[in-house]
Amino acid sequence: MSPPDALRQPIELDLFEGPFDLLLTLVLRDEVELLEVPLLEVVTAALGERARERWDTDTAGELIVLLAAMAELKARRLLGEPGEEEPDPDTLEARERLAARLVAYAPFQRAAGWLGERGRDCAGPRYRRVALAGAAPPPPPAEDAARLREAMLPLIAAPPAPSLSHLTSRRVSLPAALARLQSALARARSVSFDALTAGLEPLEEAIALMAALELARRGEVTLAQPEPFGDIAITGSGR
Amino acid sequence: MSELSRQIEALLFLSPEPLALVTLCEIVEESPGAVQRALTELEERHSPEAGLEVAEIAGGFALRTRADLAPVVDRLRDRPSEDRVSPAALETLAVVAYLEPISRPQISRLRGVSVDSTVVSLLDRGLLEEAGRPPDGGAMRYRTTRLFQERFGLRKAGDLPPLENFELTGPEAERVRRHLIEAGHLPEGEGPADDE
Amino acid sequence: MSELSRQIEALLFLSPEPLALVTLCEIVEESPGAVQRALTELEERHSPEAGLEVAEIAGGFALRTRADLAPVVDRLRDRPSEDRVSPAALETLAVVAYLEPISRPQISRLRGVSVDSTVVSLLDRGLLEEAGRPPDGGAMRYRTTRLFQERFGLRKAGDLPPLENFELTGPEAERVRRHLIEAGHLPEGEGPADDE
Repeated sequence: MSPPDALRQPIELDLFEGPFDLLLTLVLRDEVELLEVPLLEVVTAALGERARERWDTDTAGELIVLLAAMAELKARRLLGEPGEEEPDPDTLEARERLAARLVAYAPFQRAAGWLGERGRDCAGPRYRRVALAGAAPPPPPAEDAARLREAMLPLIAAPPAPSLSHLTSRRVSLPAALARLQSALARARSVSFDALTAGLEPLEEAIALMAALELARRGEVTLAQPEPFGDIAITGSGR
Repeated sequence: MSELSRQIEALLFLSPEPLALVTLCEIVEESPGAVQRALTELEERHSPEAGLEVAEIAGGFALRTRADLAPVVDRLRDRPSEDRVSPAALETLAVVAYLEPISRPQISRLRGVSVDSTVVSLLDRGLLEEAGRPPDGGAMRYRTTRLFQERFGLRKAGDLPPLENFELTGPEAERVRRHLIEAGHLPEGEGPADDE
Repeated sequence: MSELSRQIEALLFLSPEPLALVTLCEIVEESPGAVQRALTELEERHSPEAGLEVAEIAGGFALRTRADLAPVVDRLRDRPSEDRVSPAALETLAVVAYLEPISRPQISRLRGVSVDSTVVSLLDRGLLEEAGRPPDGGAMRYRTTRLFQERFGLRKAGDLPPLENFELTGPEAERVRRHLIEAGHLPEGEGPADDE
């Protein structure tokens, strides 16, 4: 019963090596508009249980800004709203940064492809790794004990500003957002988006919006937003 | 077969790693020109109809078995099946090969994903090695190894196509920018999506 | 050169020890007669004018350098080994030298990287040795060897340049700091900048 809409574009997320790989491939692929990317799956792949490697926090942050903006546009399209004249400068700046990082990443994506081909071509030959037999070679050159001190000093020095790159700032679960919305709809025929997301972080709010859009796409709810930036009424389609 | 070629054949056979031209010259006490000619003679002797070949690889010359014999010679010892390099590993190797020495946080930032487990596995497999910390302290940096050069058929460190060859073209870069910047607001004069 | 001879040439080249006829037959999946004929062909290819020869030795067949080339190939052995101490090895050696006996997890914590492969290679090279487990159980600890002292010109264990400027903070760091002071590597009274 799923409508054959562009959101169903088959994109094998498991085939991508990370957000940049995915975004770059989509952006350069002529037939796919970024707006038609299945955002739900992108975010799930990024932060969900199946993610092979955690995304770098900066990247995840920049990407969420982009995804939230795209979700907003999708919402407008679904609701038949006209486009907003100018996004706010912070959002624009974050997207400029993301674009710059994609451009910086691109050569390595392609170099990896080259390396992969090269690796296949060079997989055949085998080297004889038999150690030289016979008398032990002369001793290696003497080392200076001062080098030990030099090697030790940085280890007992205060570390540079701690990197938070190993932390995922917040685990956001789309399936959980979907479940929460569905259970709210089980109790009431219509739910206010503002009420649903009261007190949530912007990121969680964006995820909640994506959940609403996903249900709309499945035909489980209809969305109505009487005025731009106003509350969205999420109404179950009563199936 | 010249005496010099015989000597070099014996040396390449015994050495567990590729021998640099200058090393060969020192050992056989001959000029680079003479050694080069002997190497050429040796290459002809080990022609495709033979089981071995002379390769210029990883900063030197090596004798190795020919690629088409891999299925047979691998029966000699069980080769680890994970000899395959995953796409994530390839991308990390590409970043390190071009930018070495480089730290894990730097690779992460460039690739957009955490690379901790990938780097550990590449260290284990001998394709990456530690390259010390920057003089002012900070994170350990990494570089590719001789084994990496052998595995990917590179003649020496940095024997890679110029990175510029892989950069986005002007129009492609513009396309990336346009897509990302414009996502989220409609261009002038465009209405809501045509309904499906 | 027959395909079988090529295969056997490659196998003898790679094998670190002589290969028995029956082993060869199993690997190439041919009869002893066919393998024998291929070996004869290989013997002719590696004639006295070449650098290598096929030898029947120690219950099998091997490829080896010809006896008359010994003076040259011995020069390969006599070359000082390029057994350089890598930055990773140096850092690990420094940590062990100043804090011995110390376990792998403790070295890892201080260096911020996994040290398993580095420690194994330093054990192989005789620069580190096992120093037993702590009385209350726990991970194996390591110390530096006499070879290490010779290599670094130390008169005895612990004869190390003193450190200064201990800046690390935290419970683990405090333990390390006390240890360094007790061993005389760190002047008394050196402490974290923020004294309590």
